[in-house]
Amino acid sequence: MTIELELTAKDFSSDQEVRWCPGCGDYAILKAVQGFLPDLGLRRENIVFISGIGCAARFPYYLDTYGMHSIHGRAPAIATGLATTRSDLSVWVVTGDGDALSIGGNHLIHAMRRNVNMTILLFNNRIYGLTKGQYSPTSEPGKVTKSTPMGSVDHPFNPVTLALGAEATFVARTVDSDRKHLTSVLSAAAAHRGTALVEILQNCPIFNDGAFDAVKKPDTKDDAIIPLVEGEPIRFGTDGRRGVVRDPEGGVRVVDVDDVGEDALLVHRVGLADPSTAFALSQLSGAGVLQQTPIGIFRQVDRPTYDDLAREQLETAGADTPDTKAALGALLAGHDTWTVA
Amino acid sequence: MTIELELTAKDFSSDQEVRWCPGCGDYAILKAVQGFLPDLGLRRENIVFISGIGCAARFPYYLDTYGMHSIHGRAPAIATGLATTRSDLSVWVVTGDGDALSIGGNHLIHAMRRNVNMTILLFNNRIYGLTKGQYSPTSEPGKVTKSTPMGSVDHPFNPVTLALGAEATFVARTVDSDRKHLTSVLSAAAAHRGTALVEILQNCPIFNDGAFDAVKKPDTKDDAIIPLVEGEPIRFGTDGRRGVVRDPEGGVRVVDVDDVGEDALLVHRVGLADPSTAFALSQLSGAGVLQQTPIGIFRQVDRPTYDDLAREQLETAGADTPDTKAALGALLAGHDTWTVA
Amino acid sequence: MVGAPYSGEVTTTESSSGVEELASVVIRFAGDSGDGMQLTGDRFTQESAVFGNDIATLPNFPAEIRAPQGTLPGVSSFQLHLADHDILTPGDTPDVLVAMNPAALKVNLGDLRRGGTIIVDTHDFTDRNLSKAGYASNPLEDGSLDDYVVHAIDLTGMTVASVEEFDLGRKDAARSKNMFALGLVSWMYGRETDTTAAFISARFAAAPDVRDANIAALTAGYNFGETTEAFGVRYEIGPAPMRTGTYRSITGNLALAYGIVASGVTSGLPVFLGSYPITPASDILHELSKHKRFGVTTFQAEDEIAGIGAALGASFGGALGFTTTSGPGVSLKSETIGLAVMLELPLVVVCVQRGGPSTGLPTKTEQADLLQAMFGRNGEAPVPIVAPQSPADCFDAALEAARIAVTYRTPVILLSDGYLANGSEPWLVPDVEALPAIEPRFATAPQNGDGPFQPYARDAATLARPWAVPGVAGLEHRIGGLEKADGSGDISYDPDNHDLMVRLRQEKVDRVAQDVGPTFVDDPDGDARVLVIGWGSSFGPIGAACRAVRASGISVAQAHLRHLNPFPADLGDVLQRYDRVLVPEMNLGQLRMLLRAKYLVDAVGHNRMRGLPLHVDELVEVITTLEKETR
Amino acid sequence: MVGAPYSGEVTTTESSSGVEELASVVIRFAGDSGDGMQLTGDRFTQESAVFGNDIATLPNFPAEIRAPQGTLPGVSSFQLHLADHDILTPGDTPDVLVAMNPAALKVNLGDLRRGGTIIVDTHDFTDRNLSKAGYASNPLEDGSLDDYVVHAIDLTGMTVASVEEFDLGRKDAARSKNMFALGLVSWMYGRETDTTAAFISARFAAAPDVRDANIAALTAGYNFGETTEAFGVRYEIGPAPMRTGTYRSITGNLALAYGIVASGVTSGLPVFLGSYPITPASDILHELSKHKRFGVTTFQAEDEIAGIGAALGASFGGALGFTTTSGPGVSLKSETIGLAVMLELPLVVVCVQRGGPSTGLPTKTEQADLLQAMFGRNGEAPVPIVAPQSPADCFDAALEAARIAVTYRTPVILLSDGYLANGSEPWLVPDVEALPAIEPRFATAPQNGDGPFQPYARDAATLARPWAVPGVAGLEHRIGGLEKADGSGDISYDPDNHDLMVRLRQEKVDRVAQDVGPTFVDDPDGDARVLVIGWGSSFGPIGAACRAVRASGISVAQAHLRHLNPFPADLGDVLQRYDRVLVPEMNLGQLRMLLRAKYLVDAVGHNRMRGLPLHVDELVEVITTLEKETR
Ligand SMILES: Cc1ncc(C[n+]2csc(CCOP(=O)(O)OP(=O)(O)O)c2C)c(N)n1
Ligand SMILES: Cc1ncc(C[n+]2csc(CCOP(=O)(O)OP(=O)(O)O)c2C)c(N)n1
Ligand code: SF4
Ligand code: SF4
Ligand SMILES: [Mg+2]
Ligand SMILES: [Mg+2]
Repeated sequence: MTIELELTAKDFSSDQEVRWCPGCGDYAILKAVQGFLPDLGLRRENIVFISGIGCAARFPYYLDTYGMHSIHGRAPAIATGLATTRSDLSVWVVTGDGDALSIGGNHLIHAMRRNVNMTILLFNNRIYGLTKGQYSPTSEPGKVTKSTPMGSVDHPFNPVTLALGAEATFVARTVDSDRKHLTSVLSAAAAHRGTALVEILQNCPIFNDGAFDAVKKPDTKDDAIIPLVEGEPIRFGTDGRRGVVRDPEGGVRVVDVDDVGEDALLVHRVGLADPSTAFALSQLSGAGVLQQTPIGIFRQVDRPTYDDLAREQLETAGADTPDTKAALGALLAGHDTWTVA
Repeated sequence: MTIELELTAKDFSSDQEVRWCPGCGDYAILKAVQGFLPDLGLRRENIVFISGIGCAARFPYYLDTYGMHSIHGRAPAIATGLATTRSDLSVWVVTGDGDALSIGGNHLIHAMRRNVNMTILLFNNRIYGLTKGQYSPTSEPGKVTKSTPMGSVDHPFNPVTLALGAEATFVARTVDSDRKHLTSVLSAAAAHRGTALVEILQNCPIFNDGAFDAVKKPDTKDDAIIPLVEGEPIRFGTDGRRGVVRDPEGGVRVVDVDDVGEDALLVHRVGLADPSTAFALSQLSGAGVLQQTPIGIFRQVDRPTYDDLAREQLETAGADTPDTKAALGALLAGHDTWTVA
Repeated sequence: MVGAPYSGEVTTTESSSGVEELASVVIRFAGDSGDGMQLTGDRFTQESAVFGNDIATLPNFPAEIRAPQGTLPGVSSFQLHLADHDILTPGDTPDVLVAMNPAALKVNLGDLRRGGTIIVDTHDFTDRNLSKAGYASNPLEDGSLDDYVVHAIDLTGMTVASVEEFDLGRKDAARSKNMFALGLVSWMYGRETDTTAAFISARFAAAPDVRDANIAALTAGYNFGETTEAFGVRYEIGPAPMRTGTYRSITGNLALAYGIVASGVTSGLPVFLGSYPITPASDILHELSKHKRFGVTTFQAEDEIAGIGAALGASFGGALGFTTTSGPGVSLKSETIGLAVMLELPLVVVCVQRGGPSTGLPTKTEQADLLQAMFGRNGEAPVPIVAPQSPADCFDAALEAARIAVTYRTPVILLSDGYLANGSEPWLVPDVEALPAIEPRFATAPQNGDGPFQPYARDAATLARPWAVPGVAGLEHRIGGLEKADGSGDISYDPDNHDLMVRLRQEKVDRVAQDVGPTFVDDPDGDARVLVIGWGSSFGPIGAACRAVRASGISVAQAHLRHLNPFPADLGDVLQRYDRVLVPEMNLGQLRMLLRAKYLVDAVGHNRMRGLPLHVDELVEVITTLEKETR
Repeated sequence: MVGAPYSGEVTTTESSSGVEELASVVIRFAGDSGDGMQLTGDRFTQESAVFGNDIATLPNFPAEIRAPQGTLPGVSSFQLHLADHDILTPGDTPDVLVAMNPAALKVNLGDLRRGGTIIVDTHDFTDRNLSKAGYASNPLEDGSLDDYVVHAIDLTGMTVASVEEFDLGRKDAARSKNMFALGLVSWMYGRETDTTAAFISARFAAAPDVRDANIAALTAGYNFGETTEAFGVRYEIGPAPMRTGTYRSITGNLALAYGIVASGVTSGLPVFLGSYPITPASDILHELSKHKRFGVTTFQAEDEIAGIGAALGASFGGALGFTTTSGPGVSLKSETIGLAVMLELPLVVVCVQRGGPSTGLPTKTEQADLLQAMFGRNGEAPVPIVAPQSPADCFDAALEAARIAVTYRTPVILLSDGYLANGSEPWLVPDVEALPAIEPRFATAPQNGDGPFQPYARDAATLARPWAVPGVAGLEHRIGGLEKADGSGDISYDPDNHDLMVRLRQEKVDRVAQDVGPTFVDDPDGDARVLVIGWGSSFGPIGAACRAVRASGISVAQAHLRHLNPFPADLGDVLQRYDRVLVPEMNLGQLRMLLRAKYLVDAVGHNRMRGLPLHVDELVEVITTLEKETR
């Protein structure tokens, strides 16, 4: 699939004016996607973006590919039908934290367990943007919004934790503002066979500004971002002073590298069959205001995909034999006929 | 709450004839529930069972408490409204693997993350019983059913894994045929503040007979059931020859106790704040035909419940002050009035 | 229920040879849900069909999977009408009742014709079972059956005796009693048991003991009829005159599934079914999952919404998307149907109606989802609606729904019901080559050569928009649920554009009527003053009632609608021609309301919500009374 | 829009004192979405209301949160009609347009009355911004505004100058330009700015710089009008005669939220709102979440279905359950509404309608969910439907919906719409003591002393079943979505019971009409031959049109329905009294269809789906033409 099509980011920009608020993190994600789509070696006409409803869900309009801006929460279901019938397409889902985890939660977890070929970009701004600022299932507890003047009382989902609970085969997290990281994670996601879930931390300057400041601001960033790199010990902080080790009590925890020695650090491996370590790593980001979080690929394993298996059954059954009319005649007649002369 | 009400199982039996198939595991669960409800020290009228649709969902009809047989998949949502407005009630949800994990998946995971006070009994027979035998989201891959003549191609959910991904505060598994275990787990669940999810392995002799034979048959049972007991090293098998240890590669694994020594065994602790160990334990049951599985309480931690917090806000706001009419008058008038004389 | 409708008359001839000739008979097999009554009925249907009778059937089973044995709610039954002439219904009142236990007798006796025949298995008439069934005394002994011809036989005992040679426990041995009963009834009506024996051989090939026991029981039952003197007379129901051709017996759900398979073949499109199991629609999913070789993909979705969502996604990709469900499922799918209206993509939503509201009576029939199909979505969201009128007609209705969906790029709702789904009748197997073609006509290039592709430009005749499928270079476009500009399909908030688009979508659906021929009115005498008009499965009872009314010397006209939205263009004129219009429905008057609103005709209703087909006798009375009022 | 409807006449008096007296004026403030036009309009509304004018408003904002600055889709506007007499609509065509940038001028100019006044901020009329707005040349210079009275002023520049003393950057300084504009317009129409100054003080208490700058800009704008000679004349619109009492200005969503709070107080029940945010209904959720002290619990659910599910669960527990949504949400809630019909529990479903189908025009208004409300469920599942006719009327409609729900133990649908939701009018603040009481009348004991409790026994007058709430010993019972036996509520598959229950549920809803008074028909001349009948928010335009028609010497009658299901008992008679019946609706004719079906009256429609209130002028024409046809 490395045909040189000589497409550029411009070829992937539609003629529609982009209409997010000034400063919205969605712009950066759009730019990054337009930037790396040409590198996938796919023809525009073979790419389909399907979205639900929300600010994020406007995404498909801005890409000159095939696209559908569907209804709230249902994009993974729609994408499942498309991916199952069209193995030749690259199917993408764009969704927000409300779209994916509130109304669309069921379709999301089922797509992941089935492992249908699609790449899901979950724009997590921890707020409902389009409906003007209610808290979302990823908002921190106590969040004061229009619908929670005394603070919300819901414990939030951690999208990565939930995805691992649903036994997703590819789970990653990245940040809108880090184009390089975003591009590398999305490229890996696009290359994955099966459902790839990528949580993208996305700033909503209008209704939830600064939700991810800790992981974005130059002065806090290094201590807040825990980069997960395949085959590397998990280290972070200024001068890599901090690291992650397995906790004998279960899970993982953050230590000073000086205290334990570099060799004690957990070496990140995305391909472990058992998702337990990935799960433990996902627990490093607290449910409250985001102070610290791993980014990168948590899990990337092979498992047969739903649509491949479904198509295999069609083939095994002989769907490619051409005598369908004769076969149909035989089917309709069945075994117990009688004839009136 | 230990009032002696002198109720018996009979007091909890309604006048409706029980109508499951002969041999259905649901009978045993009903008996167990009728048997231990009197021990909870609750009045019948303060107990409400809410179910969705399915064979399991007929449960409320057979208990002489308040009950609602609602619609497919929605019981946790309905229970949320009831639990939030009525702190004096003991709210139970009865649901099947299809009801809870297919159509009702979204409500289930949201109830668990919010931690609403309700006890959810998930009767998992790994099949759709009421609609006469289609595979369910917990059926093993390759399952041949009416809707999958060539075998299903879905990877199943592990209900315990999914619940931990949704950050449930109480997660347990038990078996229809083991009345003692069932009773002890359900009693602990009933005592838990917050959402308690109990997966009950339940045999459907008509459409999925023997799905849990490995964990039920005298000759295989000991090697298949891994009992989780608070504070005890996790040991099982004939003469307790096998045990569970942490795997240095992540997760946990089964070993021969002789190989590692008893002290190396993982001591089970339900109250760990980090759910990672519970998650790792849940991964011991494979996605295929059930050969081996932990039963007991995986996780039991305290976290403020949604409904307690919601009621607290009402109180803080002064919902109990009696001058509502005057207050209403002031509210309706607001600040910017003018008077026409 | 085959060939030219509205013919035939009921005749009964007696002969002196111990063989009585009958024009028709209605038999009901009833027993515990575990007794295999559905299979027994099915097989007798098949034997009679092969013999050449016209047939119509009505299965009836409890909502419980297996209600406790011997209880009233556990009773399952299968009613079968066979005749030497064209018939339209499974019959209001059985002539013969086969009752396998006290509960079955209790539940079904009330429906039996006075003077009818009862064949009853005495084996279970113990005190315990009698009281379970709510009998204070044994009806076989207390004289309460004096009005009937009763054959009280220990069917179970004889079955066990007949299979003694096989290596079966007593319980398993007794299981074959339904075959014994079938053998006996087959003898009574001169039916061959060969096809059933062949069927049993195939079905139980893997369990030779069971196979042989069943065949032995079947034969023993037949021979018992032949040998004993208990039955003085056999009956003969001659073959019905039918159009020449090859026939089979078929249920509505099977015919519907075949119609879906056929629509894939005639359109050349892959078929994608996204479905969530629900009674009484699940069998369509089951059947379609067997036909992968025809390029039919079945997706058992996580819920109703995902089922239709996936089907719509498949349609976007150029497949023929279907979803199958019942009323509660349609409720859940409403929002997505609305999206499909906006996207203007082909999609067929099959609703096999059952008793409502809410969970209602899941295993019973009703016609109360017509208005939900018409209006159950936000905004002005019109969709074409078609309905089959008999089990076999489900095949044609499915093809018609698919044709409209593809031709007009629109979701279409097909309204079947529980009676059609499980009922069966003979079906003249169609010639595949003669099936109407469905033309996808995918877009292949922008309309104006190089100009930008206009996904919402419209065909002048149908107002259909192009179906432009991913994979075609140059047609890249984005569609969605927001209002779109006429032509370009871009998002548009322009007030006049919205007004125009709402009207265009309505007009497009209205134009479906241009493919629909004039309303067929059956008015053999040509002078009827009353028109009876219906839709869906009530075709049978209405037709039978009209025949009976005419047989009594009164003229009456009948029309039956395949297309509920839009109505045939001439329907208003048709209605105006009659003094009175009667609309019998298994609901509170849904079609009636639509007719009144559109044509301002003072149509009256005959409405029954009993979970059962309309009663012919009642209808005859209503029609007759109404007709008298016109004089 | 207050007091006795259907009075008043439009008069314009000129005076010679530099102050011109007007009977009414329609002003539209328009600018970029970031320019604060909604706030400006709100404040001017408040000032005028306090002054004593009658008012009606129409906010209009883009679907985007913040469309790019200076673009056409980014324009936000607020229209305000103020008068010295009772008015009914925000006006078809503004007399005055305040345009804060080129895009605002471009988008709104077409609606302005020829000869109208334009106040325009020249600051942004740069080449770049002009081309962004699609202007080839500067309209302030190219003569294209010659038909209007144009005041081209550098509002931004003057604002910046006026707040120089405060410590603000230029960009922040410029933000106050809307207050400058408000000050100027306040001067023009002789409005006091005190309440606005007080409002600003409270709102920006935490940011003294911003507070002071805004007040300074407001004052500067007022003084600019006073000082400059650019404005020759001020206008005076006297107070409107209104019923005595205390008034406030209120939007429909706020009034609806207050009605819900009040229903909790008058019934003595805790209120539970289960809701999922959706435009244009979200503000009801926001407002109710502030009123916990009244025992109002708000639950922001994970989806639409959970929202109504939780509300139903709360109702089962004895709370007053509400859910608020718009059309797409009602689609998703259909199945649960059906369950509520079967459970016969109180529940109010508020649907704030918006443009459809599908996602449609989310921020625009429409009335196209009536038939969904009537029929959008499987089976025969009738629910009462009520609709408010003006923003303030949303309060009464909410109370009426709650009353019906509790009295008849039934889900009720309340149909508001986007125009009512965001529009505002003066509201005579009601006396709380005088609000109608709602009586829960919970069941406290089994009906027959010791006998088993009968959860489906019925009240003789209302056919309501007992509301038996968990916690009461002796009333333990189980309910569900399966058909239930009359009285006992046990599951029942009995055919005749089902028929009965379907009819009982329908009859119960029909009986709601017994509490509804006769239809109020406004036919001041008493000799009208045309009746105009409507529902919901079109009350304003229809009423205004009828007045205008009468002013032209033609009689016309008007009726407006609060109850859409069931209809008032006398409605059929009312309709028969007129030669012609006209049903204007913002849909393709949904009420019209129901009226035609029920009463066989040849009602005609006037139908516009433009996402905007009906135009009065158009209506006047339609009515006049129709009236002429009757002669
Ligand atoms: C059935 C339905 N209910 C509610 C809505 C309203 N709605 C639109 S987007 C949205 C949430 C958006 O939040 P998110 O998915 O986080 O996207 P964001 O706008 O933050 O990118 C809601 C509640 C809808 N479109 N449809
Ligand atoms: C909206 C809707 N769709 C489909 C159904 C049909 N249905 C009833 S129960 C059920 C699944 C039952 O499976 P499970 O929850 O595992 O319960 P079990 O019968 O196995 O106890 C289905 C698909 C329904 N009742 N409602
Ligand atoms: S509201 Fe927030 S998420 Fe939506 S476009 Fe604006 S900044 Fe972006
Ligand atoms: S079908 Fe299975 S789960 Fe349902 S009642 Fe029968 S045995 Fe139990
Ligand atoms: Mg968001
Ligand atoms: Mg199950």
